[in-house]
Amino acid sequence: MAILSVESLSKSFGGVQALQDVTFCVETGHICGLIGPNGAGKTTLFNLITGFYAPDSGAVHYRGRTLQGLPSHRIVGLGITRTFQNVELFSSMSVLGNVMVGRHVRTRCGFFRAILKTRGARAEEAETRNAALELIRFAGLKGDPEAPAADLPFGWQRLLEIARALASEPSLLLLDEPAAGLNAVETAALGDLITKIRDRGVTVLLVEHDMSLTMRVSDRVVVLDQGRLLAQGAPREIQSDPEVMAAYLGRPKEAGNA
Amino acid sequence: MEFLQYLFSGITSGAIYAVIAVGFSMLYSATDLINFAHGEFVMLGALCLVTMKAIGMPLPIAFLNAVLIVGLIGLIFERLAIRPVKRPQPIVLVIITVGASIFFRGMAMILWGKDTYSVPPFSDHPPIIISGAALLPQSLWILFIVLAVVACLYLFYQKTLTGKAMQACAISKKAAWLMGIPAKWMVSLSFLLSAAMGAVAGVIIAPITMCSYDMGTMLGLKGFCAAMLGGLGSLWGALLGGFLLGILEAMGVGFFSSSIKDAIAFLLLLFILYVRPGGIIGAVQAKRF
Amino acid sequence: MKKMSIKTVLLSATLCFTISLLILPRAWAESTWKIGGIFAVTGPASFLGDPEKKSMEMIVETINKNGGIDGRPLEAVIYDTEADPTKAVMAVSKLINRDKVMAIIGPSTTPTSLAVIPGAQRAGIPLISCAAGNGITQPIKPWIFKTAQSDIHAVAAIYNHMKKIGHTKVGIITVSNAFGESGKEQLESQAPDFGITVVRAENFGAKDTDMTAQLTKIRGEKPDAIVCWGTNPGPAVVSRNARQLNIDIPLYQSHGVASPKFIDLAGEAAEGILLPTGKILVADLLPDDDPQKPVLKTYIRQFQEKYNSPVSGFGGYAYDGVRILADAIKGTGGDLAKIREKIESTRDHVGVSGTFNFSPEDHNGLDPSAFVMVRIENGTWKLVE
Amino acid sequence: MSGLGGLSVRFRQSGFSVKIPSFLGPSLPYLLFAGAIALVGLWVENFYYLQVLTFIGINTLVALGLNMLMGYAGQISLGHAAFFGIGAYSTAILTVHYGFSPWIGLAGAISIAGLVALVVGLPTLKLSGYYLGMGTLGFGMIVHILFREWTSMTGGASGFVGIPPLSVGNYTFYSPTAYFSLVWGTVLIGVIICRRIIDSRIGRALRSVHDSEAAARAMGIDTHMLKLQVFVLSALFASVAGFLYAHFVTFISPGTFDFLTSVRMVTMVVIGGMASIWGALLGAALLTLLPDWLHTFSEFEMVVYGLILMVVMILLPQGLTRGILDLWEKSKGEDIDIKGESDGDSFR
Repeated sequence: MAILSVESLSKSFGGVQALQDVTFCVETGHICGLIGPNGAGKTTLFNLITGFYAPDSGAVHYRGRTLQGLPSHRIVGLGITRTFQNVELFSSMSVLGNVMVGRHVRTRCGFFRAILKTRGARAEEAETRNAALELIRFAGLKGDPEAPAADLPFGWQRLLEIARALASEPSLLLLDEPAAGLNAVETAALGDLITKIRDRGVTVLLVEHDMSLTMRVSDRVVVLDQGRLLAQGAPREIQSDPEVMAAYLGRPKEAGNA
Repeated sequence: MEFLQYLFSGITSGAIYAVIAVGFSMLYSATDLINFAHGEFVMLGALCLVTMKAIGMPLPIAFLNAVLIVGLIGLIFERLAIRPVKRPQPIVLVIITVGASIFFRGMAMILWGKDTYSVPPFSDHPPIIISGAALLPQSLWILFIVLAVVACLYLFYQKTLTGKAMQACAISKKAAWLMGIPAKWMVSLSFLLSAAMGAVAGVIIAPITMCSYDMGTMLGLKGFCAAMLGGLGSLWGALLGGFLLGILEAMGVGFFSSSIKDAIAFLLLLFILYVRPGGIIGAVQAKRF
Repeated sequence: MKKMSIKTVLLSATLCFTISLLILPRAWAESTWKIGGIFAVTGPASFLGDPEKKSMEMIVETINKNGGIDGRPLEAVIYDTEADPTKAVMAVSKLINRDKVMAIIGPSTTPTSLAVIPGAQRAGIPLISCAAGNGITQPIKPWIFKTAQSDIHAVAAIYNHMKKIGHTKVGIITVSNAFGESGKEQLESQAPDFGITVVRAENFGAKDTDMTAQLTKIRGEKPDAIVCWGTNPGPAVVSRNARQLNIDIPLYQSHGVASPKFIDLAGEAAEGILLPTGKILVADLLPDDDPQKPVLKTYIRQFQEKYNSPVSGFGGYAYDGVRILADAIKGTGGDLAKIREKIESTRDHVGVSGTFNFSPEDHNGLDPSAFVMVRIENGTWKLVE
Repeated sequence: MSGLGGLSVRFRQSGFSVKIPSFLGPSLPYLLFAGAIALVGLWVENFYYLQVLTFIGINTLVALGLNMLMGYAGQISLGHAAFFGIGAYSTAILTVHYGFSPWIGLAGAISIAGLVALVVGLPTLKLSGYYLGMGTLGFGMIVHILFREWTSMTGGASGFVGIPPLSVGNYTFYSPTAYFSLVWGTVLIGVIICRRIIDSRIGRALRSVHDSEAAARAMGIDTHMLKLQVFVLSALFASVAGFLYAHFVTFISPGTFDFLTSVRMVTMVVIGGMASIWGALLGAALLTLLPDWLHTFSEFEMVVYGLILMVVMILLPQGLTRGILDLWEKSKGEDIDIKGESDGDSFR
């Protein structure tokens, strides 16, 4: 059953038509790659799903519920979290602190419980701490969790951001170009992590330029070009689809002229 | 007849708010900053005029000197207090400019002492009486001078290269910097101009408001409310906002009670902030987030 | 988040100790009569505090020059309250508990005086305020006195003068601070006693720059006269606005502007303005048999010699306060209760602000005679019969 | 690392750690702080110093609340003297006009201030940067005018006289030592409240909003509601401080709650250090003692005041506490990470 279905979604900023009548759906438990040349509307689609922008027309359904008009913090509550193209960590906090913030939607301790330091609050705090530590190990982050997040090398900061997103126990995780700026070793590790995440039952929507990574991990791939849906299917089909090649590499000149 | 008198008194105080509001909007349109110490530049302009006239300088030279001195002070203030800030978030700049306003007030108290000075009006023919209501000639002086100055600023922004460069800086300093515009100098220049504008305001309102070291605070706040009312960043908006505020206050006193006079300005400010931060003219897309 | 660096622990401990060590008690000498002074030397009421501080220092100097009191010199410890009640309370407590003064002169404004009264009462220290507010000495508080002419007498002087000329309808415009409120209260409560009705009451902000709207409203009620109650620069603006609106009915001002600065600010709009004032402004016009004349002459001469700046009536409040206190200290050896007794029983003390007759029911000791009505004519004050 | 069993305290840089039994661990600073209060309370009998320390305590309370709002949630308020005033006038009106006991006055002060903060906060906290500064300033001005003009209730500009002193049963907090301990006891409770909030889920959410509002929203934090809650919390702190001030001085006037007081409150937080509780204490102490140190040349107080605000904000944006700690670490040869980027890209 499709966990996320996007129906004829359109969005324009002033004169620019960022998305035009895009329809596709993501199966539960799948890794769905979303590719397309720069300016294809991938990040706009991202922001529409997470409620940062409101669409001009069309709708996004998540588990049958429409996400229309929901503030972004309620959408996260429903189980959709995202990471950012350029890493947005909480610089004043430690690695552990960042991941514990991820647990925010899953915990309930408010001002009063915090002030009174009730048994429930203390238990919840300890449980949050342990869950965060477990996620840090799951993401493969070594070293001192108390170290400031800003001191981590860039590759690890990406992993930390994913660990933080996982902390809210999402059922749909949106990754916005997680491999950008990573070297080959880090990209491979990232690929393994993404498959491990899928094996935990989390559906992943992956926006990525690194073709080898996307084709390796994705179950299905959706291609966008100039705001329109170009093609969708299994990685192998997409790789050989002439339309996709044209969108990326441009039409081959008629044979004969050099 | 009373309505006309309220209108005239509204125009008098409106002219004062307008000429201060222009200083706020001018700086905002050129640097995207709001200078909470602008009221003190107005005060410094007025007190410099008092000193100049005490030395016996004729009015025009005194006017020019006051504007130059305060403009210089504005430049030095930007150079020492605004530029060195590493990460200029709004919260940091608000505190710095508020600190500056207290600092300038303290210095003025030491230099000019604590009592009030009066300055003779520019021309001393009697008030103009129109069907029983009296209008001060000085407020007409203010009107003409402020219109002239705004016209010059307008031309400066639209027609001269430096003017355009300054506006480019406000929109995006990085882009301007890439285009070879000395962005840092543009900010200093706009502070100099804004301080000079404040001095002009101080000099022309001094005959009406009389000047003392602590006149700047309330006038500065009212000037800011006027600038917001008209639309922060637009010079014509500042004029409109200033006169509107002055007239509304006078009507408020006239038809309700004089105790709510000050409250009107701030209630309007809150209304504008909540409902329409762009102000009446909405010239500049106000940043709310 | 469990971690807590040892630094914050040490910081918190040292922090509390340094604060308390910072303000260690300083040793103090026993050989002088130590009296305290708190005035609003800076801030919005500096036109009151500044002359008061100067006058106190001057009179203490003169007393010490001719032998001090019972052979011991007088020592004045003066603090600035900036007309801020919190600072005034702290200053009084510093005077009482650290400097161990035996009496206090000041503060200059009504709100600061009301703020410090409980502290002085509890400590049993005589306090002579220089503010005019009626709440200071009404209801009577044993240790609290006042040397400033009360608003009651000033309003009485104005209304007496109006009654003589036959004005019955008056419009009032008062500044929105403590001085203005106390004046408005008196203007409204005393009007019936003189057969006068207040037809319109308006107010203005201390820093306002244009009062034409208020004056127009008052003119609409067609009063016989207008009373403006405030302190500079507001009343000067009101006088100019009245001239601009060519309001020809007489304009009265309060004793709050009884200083040459008002004439300088109002310019030619001051012509013809009437106001009650202490005799200090018209000292040389006084008939020679007026008991206050010699006291005023010496005060004015000494002040101008020492500070070469024009004299203001407000300085007189502190001057009188110190002289009354000095007379009271004589022969009591510093027993505060005796000093309080002697202040309360001071009779016919001729001072700058008037002739003081204290009594257990009157801790201000002045009567309407402390005020004389003057009119401003071509730039100077002229006595009005 | 450090489970609940034992608590190891570790220097951030030099790895030195000492084992402290856990039940004592988290409350060690409080015990030390409470001990310091008790010691100072007993040792200092001179009323003046007790009074100064009491005023420092009252200012610290306000600084603690404002520190949560400005330091942790990154929202500026130039009108907090209004809540300080609301607290003072509510208890004054309730106790004098309606004859309630001061403790009903306290409840009144807290609920009225909380309500006003909620009503004002909802629209204001949607603003940011300059507009938030101006919005709070406008609000503070209006409340100040209300105190001055509503003569029948607030006694107008000449102030409100005769506020009864605080009393529990038949024991009245008359003596300065009693009031000193009452105020500093409240400050201790305030510090514990702040500490607990900061170390809790709410504290993390607050700091995340300060670091990057976009990321915080992506983590499901309702940033607007959170800012509003902290705004109300800081208003409550200020109103309790106003309550204590009113019953200590037994006289209040509008002048004490004007724009300059709001600026002084902001200065306390700024000097102490934007996100540190002990910094708020340091800032409050310095600002309260400043007039005392400067009294000989009181003319210069305003100049020094303005300079402090500017210099601290330019050179030590994180405030004196962090500044001193960094200098202390630098003197020990530690390498501290200087956060400011190079001059080149300091443009917004």
